[in-house]
Amino acid sequence: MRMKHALLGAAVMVSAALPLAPASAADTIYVPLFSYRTGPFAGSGTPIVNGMADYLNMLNERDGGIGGVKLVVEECETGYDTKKGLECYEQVKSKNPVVVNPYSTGITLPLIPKAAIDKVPILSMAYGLSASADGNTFPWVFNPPATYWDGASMFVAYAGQQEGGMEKLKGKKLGLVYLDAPYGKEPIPVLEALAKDYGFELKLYPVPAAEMQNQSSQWLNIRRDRPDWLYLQGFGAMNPTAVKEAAKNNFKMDHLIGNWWAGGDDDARPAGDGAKGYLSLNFNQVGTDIPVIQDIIKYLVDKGKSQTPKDKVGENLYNRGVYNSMIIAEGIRNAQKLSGKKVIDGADMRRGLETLVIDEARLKEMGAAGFVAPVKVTCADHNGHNAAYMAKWDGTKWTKGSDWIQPIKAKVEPLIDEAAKAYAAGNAGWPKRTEACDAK
Amino acid sequence: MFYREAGQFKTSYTADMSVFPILQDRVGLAIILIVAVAIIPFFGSGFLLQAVMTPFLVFALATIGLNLLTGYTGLLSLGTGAFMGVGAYACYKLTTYFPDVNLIVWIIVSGFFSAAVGVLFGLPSLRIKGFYLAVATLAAQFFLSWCFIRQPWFYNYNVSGAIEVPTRTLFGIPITGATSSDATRYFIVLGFVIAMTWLASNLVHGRIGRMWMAVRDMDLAAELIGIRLLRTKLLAFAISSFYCGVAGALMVFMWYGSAEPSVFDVNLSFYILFMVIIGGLGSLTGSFFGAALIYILPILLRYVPAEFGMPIQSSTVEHIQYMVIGALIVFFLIVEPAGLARLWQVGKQKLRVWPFPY
Amino acid sequence: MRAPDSESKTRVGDVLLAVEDVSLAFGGVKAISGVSFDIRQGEIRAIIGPNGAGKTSMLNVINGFYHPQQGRITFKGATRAKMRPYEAAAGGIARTFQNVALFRGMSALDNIMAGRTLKMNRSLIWQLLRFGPAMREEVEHRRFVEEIIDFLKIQEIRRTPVGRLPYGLQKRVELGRALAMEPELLLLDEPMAGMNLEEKEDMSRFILDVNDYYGTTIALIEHDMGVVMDLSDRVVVLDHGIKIADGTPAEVMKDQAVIDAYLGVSH
Amino acid sequence: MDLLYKVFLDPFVQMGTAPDLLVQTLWDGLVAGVLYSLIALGFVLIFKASGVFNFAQGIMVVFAALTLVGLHEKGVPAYLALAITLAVMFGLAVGVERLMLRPLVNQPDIILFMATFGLTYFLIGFGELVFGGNPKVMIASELGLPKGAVDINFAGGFVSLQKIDIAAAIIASLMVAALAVFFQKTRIGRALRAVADSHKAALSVGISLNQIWVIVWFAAGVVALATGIMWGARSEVSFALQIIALKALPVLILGGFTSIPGAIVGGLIIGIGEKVGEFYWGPLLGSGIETWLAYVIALVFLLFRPQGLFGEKIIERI
Repeated sequence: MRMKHALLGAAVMVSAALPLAPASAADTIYVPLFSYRTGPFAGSGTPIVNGMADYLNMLNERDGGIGGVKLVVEECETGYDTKKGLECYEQVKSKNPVVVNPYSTGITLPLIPKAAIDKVPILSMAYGLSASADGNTFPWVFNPPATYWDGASMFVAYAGQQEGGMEKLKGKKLGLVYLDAPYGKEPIPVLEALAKDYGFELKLYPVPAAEMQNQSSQWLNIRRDRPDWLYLQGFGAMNPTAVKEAAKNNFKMDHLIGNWWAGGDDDARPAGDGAKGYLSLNFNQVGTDIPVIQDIIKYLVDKGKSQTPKDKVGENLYNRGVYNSMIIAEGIRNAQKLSGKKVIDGADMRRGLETLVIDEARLKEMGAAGFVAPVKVTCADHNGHNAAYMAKWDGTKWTKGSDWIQPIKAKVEPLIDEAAKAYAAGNAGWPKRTEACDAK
Repeated sequence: MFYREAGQFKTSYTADMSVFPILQDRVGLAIILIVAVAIIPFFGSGFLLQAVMTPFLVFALATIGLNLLTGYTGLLSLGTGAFMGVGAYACYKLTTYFPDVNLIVWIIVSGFFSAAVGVLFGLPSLRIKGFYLAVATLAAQFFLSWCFIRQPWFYNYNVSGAIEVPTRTLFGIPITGATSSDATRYFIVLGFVIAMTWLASNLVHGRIGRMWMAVRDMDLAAELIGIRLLRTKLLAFAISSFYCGVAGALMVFMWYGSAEPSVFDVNLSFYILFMVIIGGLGSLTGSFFGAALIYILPILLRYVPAEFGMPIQSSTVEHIQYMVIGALIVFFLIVEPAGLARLWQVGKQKLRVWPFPY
Repeated sequence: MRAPDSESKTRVGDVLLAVEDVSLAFGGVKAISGVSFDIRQGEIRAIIGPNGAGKTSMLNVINGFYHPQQGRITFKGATRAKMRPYEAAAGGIARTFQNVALFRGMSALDNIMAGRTLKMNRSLIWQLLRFGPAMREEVEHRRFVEEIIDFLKIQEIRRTPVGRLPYGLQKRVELGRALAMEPELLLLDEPMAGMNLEEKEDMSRFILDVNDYYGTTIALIEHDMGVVMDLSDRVVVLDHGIKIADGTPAEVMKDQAVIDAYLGVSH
Repeated sequence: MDLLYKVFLDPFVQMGTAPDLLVQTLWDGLVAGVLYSLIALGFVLIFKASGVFNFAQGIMVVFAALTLVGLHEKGVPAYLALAITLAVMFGLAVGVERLMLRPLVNQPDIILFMATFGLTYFLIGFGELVFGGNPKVMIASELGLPKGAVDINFAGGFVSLQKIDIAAAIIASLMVAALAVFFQKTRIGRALRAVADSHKAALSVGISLNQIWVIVWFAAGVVALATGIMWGARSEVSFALQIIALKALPVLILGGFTSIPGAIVGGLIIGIGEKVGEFYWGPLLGSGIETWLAYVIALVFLLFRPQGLFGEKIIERI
């Protein structure tokens, strides 16, 4: 009997003491990174988190942190599993994080309502809930530089441009190949609205998650329908399979356009030469020929302080991670300026992100001129609806395949407003924005 | 030495038939309940409540549900995840259609929806047995998952394709959504788990429990003592699915706060089945052990390297954790194939005669 | 439980169960062909025959586990082409099996309690609460079962899972489970198979007592001719699925066909 | 009326008007079916000889392919990597027998089933730890597998046959033939069949069960490697591949857990059935039905034949 009590007592004590590492010391800024280096999507997760960690650690090495405050960078492994993501959130929450990067739409959704209560901003960079771009409804959620809806509209804009004018889209068939999950279904409303406006026919090809690597049915349908353009909203193992199937079915590769999560090196590489010409939306440059990436190599990789193998530095998703961390870092910098504090908290970070402006000049200072398009976030617009370009697979690596393409903002923004309203209505009792806006 | 039953005599059949006939067990149970009700919610951290205890209780409830079907009635099911999903989606639909009715009512009602679906997919169990039945229940799993993904009616045509939990209150206190406190949600889950465990324990100790076990142990003989197989099996499916449905609703409303359909995929079914087998087939106590081992142990394992200051990457910890859990599963099965519940009983038996084993 | 009959051996009464012209085949193999016999109220009726004679199949037909292709079964005045297991059980036919068919994961007590299933009728709601009427019902039946446990002298193994019991005791528990059903007709399939002399004597005693004390009609399959001679009132002999003799033990023993069958004379 | 037309006529009209697509669908179904069969074959081998429902077959596919590719990445020549992978799979079989099966002998089926879950977890962790979790490109051409496609002009369209798929079909047939010969002609094969029929009988004629378990698990490992190579070449080698292994379950239902021909025929029925169903009838229901179609086919089938296509009929005795 005693044993039972002892066991129970021990269990209670151990679990109560669980969030073990004490809240970070008062003179550092704690930045947790949710990672997924394991599980079926590790192929995308590993380079992203490598890039994120490397940039922040490089700031520590090169500049001694931000504004003289060291960053404490800590990974929490989610394996892209919502369950573990929530556990990670509870774990980091007590350590006063300035921002959370869930890196999974499934983890982002449950965190959105918590953000305002816990005063922890969520940065879901170009993923998560498209509607959360509406800063009036979601003051604590940020998803720059573009939403999935922007991405889909860029696809349509690009197709129109290639066809020789948006009016030429009339009567054309545009297809969407997507992972049959909330993430994959995101672009549908925008594409439907655009189809109505421009008179093209929208064809949908859902790929069930269990059939990610077994897509012959979908591609048979594509062969039957003969769409003129295809947009690929896939993830993980689904992407290389889709690219291979496209090549196999003699689909014109330069008419297949992946969204920005379908543009990993591992997505195109397995199809080899067959994937030549495959396009993918992108908002960051690829390669190491960028001063900031060179700094990472100099301060971290060459000194053996990074987990990233040198040949993986500069890959698309790695640079995406770097870009993600640049937004975090600039948000912190801005927050320090606004609050006048060195060590900021989540509430300050929200203010910092809300008035974030990274213009050409600042990019140049950061050693990232031309690396990404300028970013501007406002209180009302937490996204910016920024431009992206087409990256083109040349058989071995990604190259620049187009100029910057602007999203069709006029169509996307009303939809965002509508969706944000619907979200607030569907979640009865959704709080009205009370947070003040720092913008003049 | 302290775990002795000497001197405790039963003077009535009622006393002899109680679920915990031994005094020390009753005291132990009382202490556990006091800790769960009066200590954990007031002294536990948010992490303990929200990331450890609430999920543990939700899983324990689902494990009890599956144990009623698989452990007590001997029907192997791999559709648990989908039945939990039915509960969650039913509760979501009901509370969005009729927001004025209290959520607690809808959580219970959603159990009935799940039970109905369970009965429907339990129908083949009359003809199909063993692993064949397990695979047949996979049909339910995949079909229902498909419904949650492809039929927008289930998620109210939400653009996000997921279900989001609206804020609901009980006596003016928010019990769901971000404004509710961790402790409130924990209390609600705890209340459900205590009540439903008590009911399940009553059931398995009475006529219906004996009918289920009779069907499990030898269905032909059960038939010949007048047990109607189909009815009994369907009852097991219904009650099991009811438990799973309630667990699913609690999972989304009290824990996740929002759920994509993939939450209820086949992995969840396997996950719950692990808990049942490791805990012990046909044991309610075992269901709690199983849920604790499979859910809480990995969390503890995560912190072991950090505690000892080992600079290991989070991903490496994850990999090693997988290996350790895999090895532990095999180890426990070798040590005691009847599950942790049996291990616990054997331990108690030893304690009973300690320190004089002869 | 019915009041025990006061006098014995004058109790053989009307026909309780009759099978007429029953035939049963599996695929092409005939197990029983055109067998007819009856069982009278209160008697002990033995079914004997060499291995493969169709004895167990006959019991399976009577309690509805096998459905014959041909023939009629009359039980308590109602005639039908086949029994269903539930009807048989509800009508008061209980059964033990050649290879003990106990619920191995349950205790002896629970096994016998399971035999009371049909007599218990508190609804699911009460069962869930296990309180008030449900508890009273449970106690009432427990009392009945304890009587059976006393009768069979298995008090000390009440709580043991039956899978761990020795064979002889398992047979006794199985008999207990059948008795718990308060059967009008008790079918015993080789109740003494594999027992030593002492156990056989005990079991014979129980069978006679059941018949005597509760007035239960018994049909039993047995190989030990001594036992059959001692216990049964009438004997039916099957061979290769055909009835070759029917009568009192003494008559049957003298029957040439029976002797041939047992000595293996080819027909 | 419209619905009736869409369900009963339209698909056939489509088949008639675009025969090239029909042939392509059938071919794709056939190829998927062959691969399902291979996975199912791994299950059957183990179930037949040891009564273990090996849930780990899916992860064995991934693990084998990952080992092969991972070794190659580390600079081992392709064929040597293949040989080492085979050795690793043999080591795995020995390990499983020693550490898992032997201590668990005579336990109920469900316990052994659970133990293979443990094995699954272990292999996931071990595979990721050693080779990393990122997806890898299958070294198909290094192994001498063909690439490219044969396009056949047909009925106004074309049918595209991937050479790798043709190779998969040939290799699968060869493996089945080899297994058949192994079971029928060799001493060990006959022993295996004896074990499948009765463990006691096998023991009484002096066959070592332990030895046989090692052999079947190794055979299943080889089958897993072949599956992994083929499927990896179709997409990539990643842990997502193990999900596909679940597709083998309806195949097993259809074919019976103990029948090798059943696994083959069942795989082909499921493969072709789901592709044709998805392609012609899927759009009616909102697509994606192939996730459950296979199970429903199997379930309906089971209601009429509870022991599967080739399983032995169970006569219940008491």
